[in-house]
Amino acid sequence: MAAENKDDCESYLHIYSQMRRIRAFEDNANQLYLSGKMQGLTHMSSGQEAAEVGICEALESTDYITSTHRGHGHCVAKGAHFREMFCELLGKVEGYCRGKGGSMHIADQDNGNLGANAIVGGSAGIATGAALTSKLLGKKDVAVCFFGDGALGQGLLYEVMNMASLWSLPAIYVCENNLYGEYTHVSEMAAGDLCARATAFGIEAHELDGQDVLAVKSLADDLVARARAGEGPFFVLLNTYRYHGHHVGDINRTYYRSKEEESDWKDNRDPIALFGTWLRKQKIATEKELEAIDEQVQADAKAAVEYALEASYPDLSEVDMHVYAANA
Amino acid sequence: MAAENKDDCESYLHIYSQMRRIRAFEDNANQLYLSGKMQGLTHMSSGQEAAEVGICEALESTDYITSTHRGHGHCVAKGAHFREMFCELLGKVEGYCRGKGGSMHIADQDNGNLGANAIVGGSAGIATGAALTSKLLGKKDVAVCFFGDGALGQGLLYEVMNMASLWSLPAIYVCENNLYGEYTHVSEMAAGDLCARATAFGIEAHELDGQDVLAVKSLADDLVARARAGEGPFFVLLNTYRYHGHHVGDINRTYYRSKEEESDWKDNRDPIALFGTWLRKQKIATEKELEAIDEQVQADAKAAVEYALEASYPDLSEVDMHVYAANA
Amino acid sequence: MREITLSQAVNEAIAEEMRRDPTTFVLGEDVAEAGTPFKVLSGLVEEFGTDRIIDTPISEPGFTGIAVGAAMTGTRPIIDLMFGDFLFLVMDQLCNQAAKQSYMSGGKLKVPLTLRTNLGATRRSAAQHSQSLHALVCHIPGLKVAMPSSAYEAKGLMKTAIRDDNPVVIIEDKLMYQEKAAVPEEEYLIPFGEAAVLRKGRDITLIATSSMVQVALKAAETLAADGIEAEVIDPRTLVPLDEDTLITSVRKTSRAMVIDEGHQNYGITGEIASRIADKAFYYLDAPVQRVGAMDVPVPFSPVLEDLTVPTVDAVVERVRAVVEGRLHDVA
Amino acid sequence: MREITLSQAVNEAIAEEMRRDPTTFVLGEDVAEAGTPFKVLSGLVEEFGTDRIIDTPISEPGFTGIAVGAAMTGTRPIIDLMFGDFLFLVMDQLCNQAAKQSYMSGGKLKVPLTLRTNLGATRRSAAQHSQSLHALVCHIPGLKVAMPSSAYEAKGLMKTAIRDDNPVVIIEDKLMYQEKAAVPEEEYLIPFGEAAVLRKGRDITLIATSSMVQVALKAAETLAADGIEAEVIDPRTLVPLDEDTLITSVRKTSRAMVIDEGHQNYGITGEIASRIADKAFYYLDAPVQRVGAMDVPVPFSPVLEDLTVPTVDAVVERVRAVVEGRLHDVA
Ligand SMILES: Cc1ncc(C[n+]2csc(CCOP(=O)(O)OP(=O)(O)O)c2C)c(N)n1
Ligand SMILES: Cc1ncc(C[n+]2csc(CCOP(=O)(O)OP(=O)(O)O)c2C)c(N)n1
Ligand SMILES: [Mg+2]
Ligand SMILES: [Mg+2]
Repeated sequence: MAAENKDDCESYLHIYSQMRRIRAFEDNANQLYLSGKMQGLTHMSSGQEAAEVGICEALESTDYITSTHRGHGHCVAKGAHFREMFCELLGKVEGYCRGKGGSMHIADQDNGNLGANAIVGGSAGIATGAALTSKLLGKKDVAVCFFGDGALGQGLLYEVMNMASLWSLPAIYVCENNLYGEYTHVSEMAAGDLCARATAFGIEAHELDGQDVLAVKSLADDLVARARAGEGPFFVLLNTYRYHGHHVGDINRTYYRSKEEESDWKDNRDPIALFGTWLRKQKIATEKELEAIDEQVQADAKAAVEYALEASYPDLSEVDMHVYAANA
Repeated sequence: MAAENKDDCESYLHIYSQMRRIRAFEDNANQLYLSGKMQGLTHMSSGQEAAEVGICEALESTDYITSTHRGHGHCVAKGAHFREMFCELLGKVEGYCRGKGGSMHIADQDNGNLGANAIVGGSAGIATGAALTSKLLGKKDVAVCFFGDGALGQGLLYEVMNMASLWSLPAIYVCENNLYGEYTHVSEMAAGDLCARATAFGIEAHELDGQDVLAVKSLADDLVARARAGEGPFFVLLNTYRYHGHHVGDINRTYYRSKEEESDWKDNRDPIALFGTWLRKQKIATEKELEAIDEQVQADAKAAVEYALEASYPDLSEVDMHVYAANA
Repeated sequence: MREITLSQAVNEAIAEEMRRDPTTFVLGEDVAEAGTPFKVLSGLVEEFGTDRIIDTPISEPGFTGIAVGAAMTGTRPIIDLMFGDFLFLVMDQLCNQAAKQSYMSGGKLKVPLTLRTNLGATRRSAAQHSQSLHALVCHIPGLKVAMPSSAYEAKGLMKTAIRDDNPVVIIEDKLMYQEKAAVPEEEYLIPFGEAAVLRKGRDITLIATSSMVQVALKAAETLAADGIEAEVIDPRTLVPLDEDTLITSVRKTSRAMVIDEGHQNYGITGEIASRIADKAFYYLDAPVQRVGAMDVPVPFSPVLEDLTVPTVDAVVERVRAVVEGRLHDVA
Repeated sequence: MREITLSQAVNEAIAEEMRRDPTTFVLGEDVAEAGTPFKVLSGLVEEFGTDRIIDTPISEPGFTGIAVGAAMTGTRPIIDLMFGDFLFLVMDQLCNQAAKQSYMSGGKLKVPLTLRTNLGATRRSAAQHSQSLHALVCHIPGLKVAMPSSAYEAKGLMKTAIRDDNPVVIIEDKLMYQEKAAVPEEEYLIPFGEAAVLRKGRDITLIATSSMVQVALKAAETLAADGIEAEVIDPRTLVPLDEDTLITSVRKTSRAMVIDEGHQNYGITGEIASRIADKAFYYLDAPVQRVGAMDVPVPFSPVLEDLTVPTVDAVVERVRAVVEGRLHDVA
């Protein structure tokens, strides 16, 4: 793919910057945890940036996504701000969910991110429902359901894909196959062909290198347009890898995956490095320009972390607020 | 297929008689309901005899089946007696479940029938578990899971088929596609290709005319043998039809299926009539011999009904018995 | 005033709300042409079409999840769950997803969905089609739970449920679908959290839910002939619960009995009885009585099934024992 | 006596029972090489192999259903449900299928399965990984429910659960996995339905479950310094419930408080409190106190989460109020 015009260039740099932002966010989240400043567990998506950004760059802010326990990347990719995100991770009132959701329930309601979900596969219904709303109300919004290879074990997914197919809903099911669900390899969790699990329901399925952000973006552009035109649903299988452990505490992991496998992905298939190289080769950006982006992103992240660390916790009276929505 | 020897002939006549027994059982159940002698609702499987008998004739009494809300046919086919069955339908203590289960939970524990089930798809796990027992304990038992086209909507089925496939369990998933789930056509309930829903999980699938008892039996013989040899699981889609309404009370049904469709199946694709014709053509039985079987079956059914009508209800003290199994 | 059946009342409520708000729709099995097996929704598809009265596959977890997502994005789904026993299938979507969205998002997301289903034994439908499982949903913060006891309540509560911005579980008594009651032609809503005092009395307060309200009222009639005046209260919504009305009554009558068709153990009767025993402690002349369904799966056999559900006779006998002070040996 | 952690106690119990009965096996996510995320099952796969310590896909409804069928046909499955919050996912298989088989079959089928899972907030795991949902399963006839409060109880109850011919839900406190207690080397079982009186006292009976037993014991210590002697009882199994021991104690102390980490509304505390208010009616000097978790989804924010669970201080303060008679204004 060649960089044709200025708009394209800007878009490429935005993609790069978004991937960088995810990586920076996760690095900081990891540090916050390791330094004891963040409580609870959190799941980092470093390594999966191309999947997340490639898909979300094809979406409008009015389009919907649902996310997973590994949800920071989706959140950044859909347009969220660092500050509200770190506040949420630290349980501060300025977080996207006033600190009540935390890492596993982070959402960005204004940008169509309906939230991370701590139930594997648990948001498949929600995304499909958002697609139903779009159809019922005659809107053009598309709903993307992100989930991992592990979620292929949940029957709910097949129930809702069936309905999405029967009703031609503008839903796109995006499976980020990072090869593991916790400490178990996908081959021990999923029999048969993964794409066939969607085609069985009459859903068009695509398998792709999830480390190639432009390939993902280009497929997503196409499918999103077709979904808007009523040709959905679709299924996309993106082959990718998570660099960190299952969660921040998963340090010793050689019993389920080898160090060689990890380095191979990091050294040879890193989505950011690959795309950076491409940008330089295409003369869209120099190494220096990319470094400038990196530095800006790091600085943004650092500032947001500092802000979040100083920010206030919710008032204790909030503990029993929001259990019920106040009726209009 | 030609009748080769005496054993074969006996086996054919047994098949015929078993199909007749199901038809007679259902006719009597229907009458019991219409005459107000039976309470509750019941679901008749008339029209689906070839599927039920064709599969169960391939099984030993130590093999397992699980059944559905439309479970009388499976029960008869697996070797149950009329008397205990009618007693169960009437809530009498001599019923297979001491009257506590009724039509929707009828079981025949000694013949490996783990029971009908009032949750659509609800027994998919149970059948798969029986197959797991077989594998774990090094037995040769096969477990057959009967379910309807409607049960294809339940995610549980996909979860357990996946595990059966991963673990090579001796399970056979038998979908009796009678075209409707209650009052809705299968095409409105199931997107895509039905067999693909099993092949997607790496399961070998077969689609068959479910009205052709010999075809069903012959496939079942093969698959049961292969499942015993560790080649399972398998999936079988049997195209069939239910003659009655969804349940005994479903009388006016032209809004969801036409009278013409009903007569077409009854007149041209009745599994008993088709098989009777074949038996006569092959000179395995004369019309008269078949009639004699019919009469015997009718008489057996009548006697069982009469017995059951007179039989005792459970003692009222049984109401809180069996909530818990007594520990050995 | 005209009388209509509970089934018609539900139908009317839904039709009115669907006319009022074009984002309201129905999702469930056999809801369209079939109008549900109980025929409660008959005719709606003619008026609203299959776009808004949507037949689903037999996928309770799936369509509940879809309703949650639809509700979060600007519609008001009404889920039709054919039997209350299927609540077990949708618990994750209902309790982990719907119930918690508002809270988990700090009030920024909401899930205005109504899940209607039913309860009730004695239809000879056996253990998986006869359960009264409202206690399960009452335990989960974020859900509201309404239990209509007549056509009048069914209509008013259903309309309130549909307009509520929270997930509401509304549970009808499937044995009452053909029971008639006076229902105004004019629009009315029944607010949540307001119990109805259906009969005034001085000797004991009978708190009854759903199917048990008629049992309590009939028992009260029989007792009146003996000179025992029972006050009968229907909480109408179990979440929120109108504790004040209950407590005020018991402080007056000094005795109370809670009657509910759910299993007695760890169910509704324990919650309400313990609140009364707490807040009316100094007023009680006798222990608060709990009358729930037997703690057994519902048996098919008619002779057994009838034993499992509280009856008018049982209530009458127990009230007499309480009022006459012949309850426990308190050795 | 040697001390081992609750985690080790569970591990030992399972290992011993698996040695004893070759039809016993474990089914769940990441149970084999990973030994579960909490490492409770570490090492079992080395001894028993992957045939008997079976890693499943992330399919809770499915593998629970499989366990039910396996149990019905001659094995004793132990289901490992990673978080108690996932109970919602398995309710149908657990409550419609497992719980009812014995009854629906007139005693001819049985389901000897053990489902082990956990409860407990304050791990900063937010609304879907912190719930204490035991009330739900306690309501369903056919299930037994055990709640160990220490390593000692965990081992003895687990062994009894595995040998039981019925579906048993055993719920561990995930915050206690590393807590040690004295556990005999010799084999022992703890019978179901026998409460443990952990501390004798005369002024009030504290009935506490699972995670709340330590809270109650610590509160009792503090109170003792003030001269208030609390009796502390752990029911150990909620189904069956040892009502006699509870009632006998309350008839002696005249006051009671029930402390449980499940949501208070329509939960455990209501059931136990109402049984006491009934059977000890003539002995009570004050209303039975209920102390459950707040009726809110569990918030992530640490400052909020800590407010939702009963604490030692809260229990101490409430006991003082009861004993000193400064409870309700009873106008
Ligand atoms: C229903 C459910 N079961 C189990 C878990 C525990 N769990 C959290 S993440 C995870 C693995 C998920 O794997 P996958 O879907 O591939 O996502 P990934 O972690 O690889 O991003 C599991 C088993 C859960 N949160 N929800
Ligand atoms: C989980 C569940 N949902 C809905 C029902 C109500 N119901 C009973 S039978 C049935 C249709 C089943 O269709 P199918 O599986 O094709 O079996 P068939 O009746 O055609 O034999 C439905 C929806 C049920 N019993 N269980
Ligand atoms: Mg994964
Ligand atoms: Mg069918």
